[in-house]
Formats: sequence, C-alpha cells, structure tokens
Amino acid sequence: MARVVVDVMLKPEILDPQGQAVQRALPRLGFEGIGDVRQGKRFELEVEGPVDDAALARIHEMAETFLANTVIEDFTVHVEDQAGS
Amino acid sequence: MARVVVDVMLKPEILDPQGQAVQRALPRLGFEGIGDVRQGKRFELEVEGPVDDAALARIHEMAETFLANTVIEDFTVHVEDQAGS
Amino acid sequence: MTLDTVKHAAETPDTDQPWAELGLKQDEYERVREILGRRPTGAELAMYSVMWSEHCSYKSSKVHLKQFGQKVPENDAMLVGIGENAGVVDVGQGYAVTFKVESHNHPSYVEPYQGAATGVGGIVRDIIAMGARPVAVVDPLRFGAADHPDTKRVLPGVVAGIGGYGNCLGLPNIGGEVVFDACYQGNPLVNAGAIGVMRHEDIHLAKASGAGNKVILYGARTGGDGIGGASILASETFDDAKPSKRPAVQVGDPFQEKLLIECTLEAFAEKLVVGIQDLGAAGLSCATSELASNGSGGMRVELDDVPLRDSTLSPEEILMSESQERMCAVVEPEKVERFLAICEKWDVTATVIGEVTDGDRLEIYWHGEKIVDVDPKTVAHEGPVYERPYARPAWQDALQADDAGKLPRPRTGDELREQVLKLVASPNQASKSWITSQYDHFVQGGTVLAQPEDAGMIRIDETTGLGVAIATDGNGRYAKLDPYHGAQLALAESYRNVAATGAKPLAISDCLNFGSPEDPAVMWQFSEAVRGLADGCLELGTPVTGGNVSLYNQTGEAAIHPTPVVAVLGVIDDVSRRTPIAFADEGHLLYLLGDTKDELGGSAWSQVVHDHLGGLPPQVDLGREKLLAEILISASRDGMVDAAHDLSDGGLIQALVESCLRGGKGARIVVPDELDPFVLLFSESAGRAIVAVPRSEELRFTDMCGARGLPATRIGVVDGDTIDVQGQFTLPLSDLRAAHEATIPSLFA
Amino acid sequence: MTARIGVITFPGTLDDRDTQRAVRLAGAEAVPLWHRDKDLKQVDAVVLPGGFSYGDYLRAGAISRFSPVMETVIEQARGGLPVLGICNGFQVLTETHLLPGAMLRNDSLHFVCRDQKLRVENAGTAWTADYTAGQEISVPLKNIDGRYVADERTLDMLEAEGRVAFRYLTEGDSADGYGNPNGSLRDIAGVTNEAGNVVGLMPHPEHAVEPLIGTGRTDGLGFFTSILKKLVNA
Ligand SMILES: Nc1ncnc2c1ncn2[C@@H]1O[C@H](COP(=O)(O)OP(=O)(O)O)[C@@H](O)[C@H]1O
Ligand SMILES: [Mg+2]
Repeated sequence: MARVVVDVMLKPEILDPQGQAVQRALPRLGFEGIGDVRQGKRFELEVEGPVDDAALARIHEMAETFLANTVIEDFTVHVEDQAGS
Repeated sequence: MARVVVDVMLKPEILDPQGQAVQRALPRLGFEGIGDVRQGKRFELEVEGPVDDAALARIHEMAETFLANTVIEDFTVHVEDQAGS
Repeated sequence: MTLDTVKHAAETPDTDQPWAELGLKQDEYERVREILGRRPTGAELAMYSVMWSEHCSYKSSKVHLKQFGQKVPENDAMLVGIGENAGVVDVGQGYAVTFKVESHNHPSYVEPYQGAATGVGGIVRDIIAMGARPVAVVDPLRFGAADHPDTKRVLPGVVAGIGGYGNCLGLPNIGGEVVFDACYQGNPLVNAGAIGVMRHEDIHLAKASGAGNKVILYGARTGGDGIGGASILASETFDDAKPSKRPAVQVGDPFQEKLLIECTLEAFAEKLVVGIQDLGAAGLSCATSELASNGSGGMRVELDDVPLRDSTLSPEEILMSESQERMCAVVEPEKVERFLAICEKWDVTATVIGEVTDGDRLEIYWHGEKIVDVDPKTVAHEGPVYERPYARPAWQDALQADDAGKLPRPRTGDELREQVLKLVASPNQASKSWITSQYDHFVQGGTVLAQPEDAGMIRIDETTGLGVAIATDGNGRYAKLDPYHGAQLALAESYRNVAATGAKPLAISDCLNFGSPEDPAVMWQFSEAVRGLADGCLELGTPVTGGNVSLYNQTGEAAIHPTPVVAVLGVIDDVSRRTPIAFADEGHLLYLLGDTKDELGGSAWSQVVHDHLGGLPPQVDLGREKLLAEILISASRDGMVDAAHDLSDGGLIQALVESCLRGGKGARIVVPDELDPFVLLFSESAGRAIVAVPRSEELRFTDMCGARGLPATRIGVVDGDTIDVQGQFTLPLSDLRAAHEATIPSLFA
Repeated sequence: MTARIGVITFPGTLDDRDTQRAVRLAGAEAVPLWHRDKDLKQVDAVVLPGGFSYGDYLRAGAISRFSPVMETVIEQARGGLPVLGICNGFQVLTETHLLPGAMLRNDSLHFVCRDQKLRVENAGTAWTADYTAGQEISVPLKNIDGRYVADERTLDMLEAEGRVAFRYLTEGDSADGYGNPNGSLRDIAGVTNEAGNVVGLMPHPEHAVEPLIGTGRTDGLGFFTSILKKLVNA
C-alpha cells in the first residue's frame, strides 16, 4: 500500500486564529525569530492498489470536494516518499 | 524567509476518530480503495534568518515541547522545498 | 495609480466609477454625486455602496418598519428603543436587559460552520456595544427537507459553528428553533439572538461626541476577508449559477471575541468609554459613519493607523472589510492610556485611529491625503428609501381555499395511535437534543431553564432571584397562508412560551426573513407581516425594541415561506417560582386551558400525514393570549401548578408527549364529551396550554380560572408509564421516546 | 479563619466566576488569580477552571500550561498544594504532566453537554473526602476534547494505585446520563496524582452546587466542602 498525503491549509487571505495563537505564544516560550505561523490539516491516505494517474486524479477530486473546503482552503496532494521525509 | 514545516500526527496506536470519520464517509461519496485515513496537523513556520542546524534544533525543541504532545503524538520537521511541493 | 483624493475627485468629474459592481443603482449613484456636489472618491463610493445596501440601509423595509415606532404600546419598561445596536428594557431592581436577533442566512449557506459562527459573534458584539454583559444566546434555524443531501451538509456545519463559537465564548445557549421545510432548501435561515444584562447606569450608546475625544479601534487586525461580504451577500438573491458573486467568507475567532468581551466590560466598569460601536456588516464604514452621525461633532480618521493583517489592502478595502471581532470606542484623551492598558492586559490589539472634531464632517485620511469628506448622516441614515410595489399574490385565494378540513382523518384508535407515533417522530416534531446537546447550557452558572423547556430562563441576581426568560418562534407555514395573522401567531406563541415558564412578557425583538423585495408578492407578505406584528404588539403591550430584516431569501424565482421570527423577553421576580414542562409527579391533575376548535390549516398533522399546506391558520385572539398568560403567571407565583406547557405545532398530543418524556411519567387522558378525539389531540388552536395541578391546589386553581373567565377543562392525570387516551389507544413512553429521539441522530449523526 | 481557595483565570477561561461561586457556597474564600502573576497570594488550594483557554486552538490546555502562574502552581503542587483541574483545567494539568495521560477529541467528534453519571472511585483525595468510595453522582459534562488516553502501562498503574478518581457510569440509559460520553479509555472521567493533592476531571462539579440552577442537583458541592474541611482541620 502506498501513502498519499493531502495537506489542507487556509487560503492566505483568510484569518487563521489557530496559527496566530501559536505564533503569539512562541516568544513567551522563548522561541524568537518565527515571522508567521499557519496551522492546517494533514491527511494520510493509505491507497490500496497502484497510485497511478487515475488514482491521483480521484484523490485530487476527493480533496477538492470533501477534504478541503475550497471556499476557504487550498490543498496539495503528494505521494509520500517511501524513504520517509 | 524560509518555510519550515512541522507535521504532527497521532501515534499509530491511538484511535483517530477524525480520520475514521473521513474514511467511513469516502465510500458513500463514491471514493473506493482507501484502506486507512489518519488526520493530523500541519504547521507552516516562516523563519526569519537562516535555517541552519541551530535554527532547526530550536524548531525541533519547539515541536517536542509545544507543537506536539509527545504522550499522544509524533512529529516530523522539514524545510520546505523552495520550488513548492 | 494616483490616489483618488477628494481634491482629485473634484478635478476629474468624468472618471468612470464601478458603482454598479458595488451594488448601487444609477439613481443612487447620481444621488451620491448630488449630496457631495462632485463625484465620490473611490473610498467614498465604497462607503456609500455598503451603507446603502439593503442589508445596512433597510431601504425596502423602512417604510413598513415605521409602524413599530407609531403603534407603540404603553409600556414604561422601554429604556432604549429602535435605532440603536439593540433595544434595552428595564427589568426592575436597577437592572436593564438588552436583546436582539439577527440573520446570517446567506453566509451560512456558502460556508455553514463559519457563517453560523460569525453570526453568533456579530450579535454578541451588538450586545456588548450597549454596555451589557452577554448572558445567553438563542438560535432559530430553518433548513431544507431533513432528508435532502444538502441538508446533511448544511445542518451539521451550522450547528457545529453556533456551538463552536458560543461555547468558546462562554455563553449558555438556552433556546431556539429547528424547522425543516423544502422551501428553505437553497436558502437556510440561520438567525442568532443574544441577551445581555447591565445596570441602568451602564447603558452605552453608539455616538461620538466631545471634540478632541479619541477614536480607538480594538480587537482583531483588519484583513481582506468578507470585503462587501455580509452586506452585499445579504442584499441580493442567492444564485448558485454565479460563484463569482460569492465573496470571501469571514472566519470567526471566538477566543478573540471572548477577550473583547472581558476587555470591553472592564473598560465600561472603569467608566472609560463615551461612545462605542461594534464592527459588523460594512465594517469601518459603518462604525465611523454611525458614530459620527449619532454624535454631536464630526470625526477625523487616519486610515494608515488601522492595524492590518494584510499590508497590501487599499483604503477602499480597509473601509469595507468585514473582518470579525473588532470594536470601536470613543474615549476622552486623558483616559486613553488606561483604556489601552486594559486592552494590553487582555492581549487585545488597540490603536487610536482618529478623533472627534468640532465640525460635522467625517474626514478620512490616507498617506496624509484626504480621501473621504462626507456628512456622516448621508452615509449612515439618509440612504435611499423605496416604496416598493406590493400586491396580494394571485395564488393566495386558491391556497386559502384549499382547506385542510377536507383531508382524510384517522377514524379508529389504532389509526390515531399510528399517526401520533408518526407525528412525534417527524423531523419537525422530533427531539432536537442531538443538536442542543452540542451547545453548552450551563456555563455562567445562571441557567434556570434551557432546551427543551418552553423558554430559556437565566437568573440575573443571585441574591433576589430576579430572572429573565426568552423564547423565539415563527411558523412560516402559517405566515404563508396568512402573513398578517401568521406574524401574530409567531408573536402569540413566543409570548405564550414565556408566560408558561412563569415570566411576564415585556418586549420583543424580531428577525423578518423574506424573499426578494423586488417581487410584489413578497413585498405584500412583508408589509402584511409587519402590520400584523405591530398591531399585535400594540394589543399585547409588548413594544418592539429592535430587530433585523433579511430579504432576498430565495432560490431563483422561488421565495421561502415568509418567516417572521419573534423573540419575546420576559421577567420573573424570583426564578425559584419558574414552571418547567416536565410532568414529574404521579397524581397531578391535567388541565387544558383555552378553547380547542377544529383548526388544522398549516398544522403539523397536515404536513406530516398529508404533505399538505392550505386553508387558513388558527385564529388569533390576543385578548385570550393575554388572559392565558396572566393565569399562567399567577399560577406560577402562587405555586398552583407544578408544570405547564404551551400548545402549538403538533397540538395537545405533541405537548403531552414532550412533558411526559421530560418528567419520565405517563398520563391518562379522558376525551371531553363535546370534543372529537382527533381534534382534541391534533388541532393547533392558539391560546392554549396544558398544566399539571397538584390535587391540593385544584380548587384554588379552577376558582381562579373561573373568576377570570378562562376555560379550564380537566382532561386527565399524570400516571404510569404510558400515554393512555381512554377508549382510543395506549402508547408506552418507551415507544414514544424511541420514536421521538431516534429521528434526528439517524439523519445527521 | 476560613480557607482561601485560588481560582485561576487564563485568557479564554469561562468557568472562573462559577467556580468562585461554588467555593463561596461551600463556605471558603475565593481568591481570583491571574495567569500572568506568579504570585499565588498565599492561597491554601488552587482550582484551574473550565473553558477554552487560548481558544484551545493548538491543543486544549497547551498554551496555558506555559503561563507564569503555572510555574508556581507546578512547583507548589509538587510540594503538596491541593490543586483541582476541571475540564480545561484538567487538560492543563495533563499538559504540565502533573497528571498522566492526555485528552483528545471526543470519539463522536461533537461537543457534548449533558448531565453525566459518575462513580467516585477514590474518596481519599484532597478533593473527594466528602464522598464515599463507590458513590454515584450526577454532574454536568460539557466538552469537545474529553477523551482520556494514556498508554496501557500508565492505565494499569493508575488502576493498581487507585488513581482513577472518577469513572463514567455506563450501565444505564443515556437519556438518564449514563454511558461513556467521549470514548475515554477505561471510562476514566478523572484521575489523581500519587499524593492525592492534584486531581483532574472532565465533568463540572462547580455547575452542580445549587438546586435551581443547571440540572438542579448539588452533587458537585462535595468537591469544595471536601477541600474546605481538609484545610480547616489541618
Ligand atoms: N425588523 C425590525 N424590527 C424592528 N427594528 C428593526 C428591525 N430591523 C432593524 N431594526 C432596527 O434598525 C436598527 C438598525 O439595524 P441593524 O442594521 O441590524 O443594526 P446593526 O447596525 O447593529 O447591525 C436597529 O436598531 C434595529 O434594531
Ligand atoms: Mg450593531
């Protein structure tokens, strides 16, 4: 089984309260030098069968219609490197 | 500014009802062939200054003590490919 | 590109301007030019266009809403009336209460979670802006058919959004409605209401006075979200075919709003605030022009000082942005430091962006250049007013002639039993606890009554037990059959709900949800409903303190049912006297109060069993409603009844089932001789309630009803674990519970 | 002299005023504490109330845990200061590792607000002495991140040491408040540290202290009378 990852992030112009809360906390915890934080979702899908173009197209559609809300979110799909990241 | 990504996922042995809810919904939406879904968090950090070993070590510590709760979560840190993924 | 300054605008009268894209009509644009004596700058055009939108200017509804100010009942409870962020009523002991309902319909269809969440956020800011601490929220909701796939998308998102925002703010959700009807399929109604409490001396108004006073913008940074969003979106028919018309959705940050509440209340407590305004629809355009317009002086604003989330925003965008969780306060110069310190304490960003001036102009500067120079009244209060044509629709007669009386009725006990089970399991009549258990009812430690009680009730003084109650109601089916009486029935039901808990109804707020005002049939429905409501309020003695109009609720040509939602606020001197709906004690006698007539037009029965809508709704007798309320309040005060439940959609049987399930006890019912069992159980005659009377109080209670002329019929007793209608059928509570509670989870869980 | 019980307010705390009221109703003095102050004002015990501190945006309790007041609380709790964490307060205590385990999203994925039946498993802690072991109580529950998890070894240790302080009762009808509301492992509703001075639970005893309000029960008052007696008798 191969792993396909869908990353879903709020569009840049949309307020990200979660990311902001993290960013504001960092200096208090002694972590300086982080200019911006955005928090999103990561979906790891275990795909049965080959991850060919057809499968990726289907996952793309799934991300577009279901995993992400494209009114406010962008997404990217990628096949996870077998060696791990 | 460089972007560093921290991915945080629940440990494999911890039940992930969000991932399961997604997985259960997929066949109803007409998407077959996904064996398992796990849902986690993705943090995109904009780092001011160079992303050298020292900076990465700090981000690693930040992830370990703050962004992830290592009682229940695992994390990975990586510098985002400049070309985008 | 050169900055479009006031000077530049005066020099370039012939420049083409995007007034149509911004939603202005040609004559409205001409009017702006006439007011200014030149063409508007880009920034001025932006301000006029959002402030003159239907949503912000009430241009189609104003001529009708006037009646609320004309038909004012004698009522000395009113402290602040229509025209402010929310009305305020006196509830005694030095306390004042403010409450209001608003719509967030279109945004909630586009993005259910965020649309509903920001709806709660917006109404709560209206309440804080009056000087009050918010103490509760309510959420009247309407969705398309329960089994339609899109309802499965919209409802869970809306409910999670209302809960997600309200729970995080720490506001108990104590009431609301969930109604399903295919007419709301492409246009769900998400109304949100809030109540706040303050001392009389703490009432604050949205006005900027005192030259030299500082204007402080505080809360979230301004971003590019929802530019022209709520106002434009709510001012047009929602058309699926044009995705480009969907402006950016706003994302709410309830944590930021919680900080905003605490920080604002602390500033009020230290008397640091001269005037205050929340930023909702039309953002800074609205806040600055309303503050300046209501005050005695003018205002000068440095737009460069507005803290931004996105540094690329143009001045027009900054003026139109509908970023959430922002407020604007007017503060005397010597108090500014302390105000900013309080904001810092709560981690709230706060910036002085301008000051009150001697003149009567609103002037806005950008990079040192003047880009707005207007009379704020012309922006905020002197927008266009339309006398839209209205006409009783041609189909109204046929609809009313299609009498529900001709529908086949159950003839045997078994048929009755079957239809009872079907009714209590139907989506509109089923238990909503799957939804309401996603809302915090307990936070703040003041909740005396919450869902599924007739009204929510909050204790506002721990020592004296003073409390307030609120209920919201609106029956679109009744209003479709007869908008005048439909609006009165919404008022009557909400009033009755409040009285059933033992609280005295004081005043109302409303949210009027209708189709397109450009359709004369819709305009007729609207004008009839407003007239009905105004007449009803006059008769009941409950003034309209404020409200909200939501038009353009339709998909294509098809308008929703006219849906006036009415919120009634009541007061109770001592919450320990409150009356719950639960039948909890065996042996208590059940009395049906009021007259039961053969009235099934628009009823739940006609919908559930026959999928029928036609005929006339139940008759309205507001004198009777008043008498019933007096009896219910006296009975509560003097401890004569242990439970009371008003009768409305679903009739007596629905009320019985709810009260029995709530208390875990059954009932034995005897059908009075003069009544047909079907009519007794299913008719929706107004002005009725069922009460449980301890035997020791029976005489006192019936004497009171007799002396005051309210029909009170003994119809049974609390007993056992079944509902038994003598000679007709017996239904175990466990079967009823299963039927009543399974429906909503099976559709949405 | 009565006991002084501190109630901490973090940004986004919601139940601080309710908790102060419960403390007062039990007869103790409620002392408001502010997240930015390290000073605990010499209180005899501390309650971390419920709410959504920092919006719970990262993880429930994750940001509050690093506040100045918590530095002192952590230090003094290790020295025996009685500390009670309710809901968000419990989440903060697990994030600080004063209590083991972690809290995750409810298995229903929904916020749940209801009256909840619990069994008091350990009546020997500073906060439960007025109950008896095995006593069944009903208090409101309201959370979205209430699923208690820990690894098997930790769970076994908690059981063996009697440190499961409260358990959700599961054997009845959910309409009456029975059932595990969130998928917590071993039905755990609350735990205690080894010494019994630090206790955390998801349900809200401070919302069950007055007969008229909320569910109309007073089963939660025992938390506050327990600590009061302990402190006054000490
Ligand atoms: N249906 C209505 N009935 C009575 N008053 C209304 C109604 N609709 C709007 N109003 C009043 O008109 C004023 C402006 O309303 P609105 O624009 O919704 O306020 P806000 O600027 O706070 O959003 C308010 O005082 C409101 O109470
Ligand atoms: Mg307002």
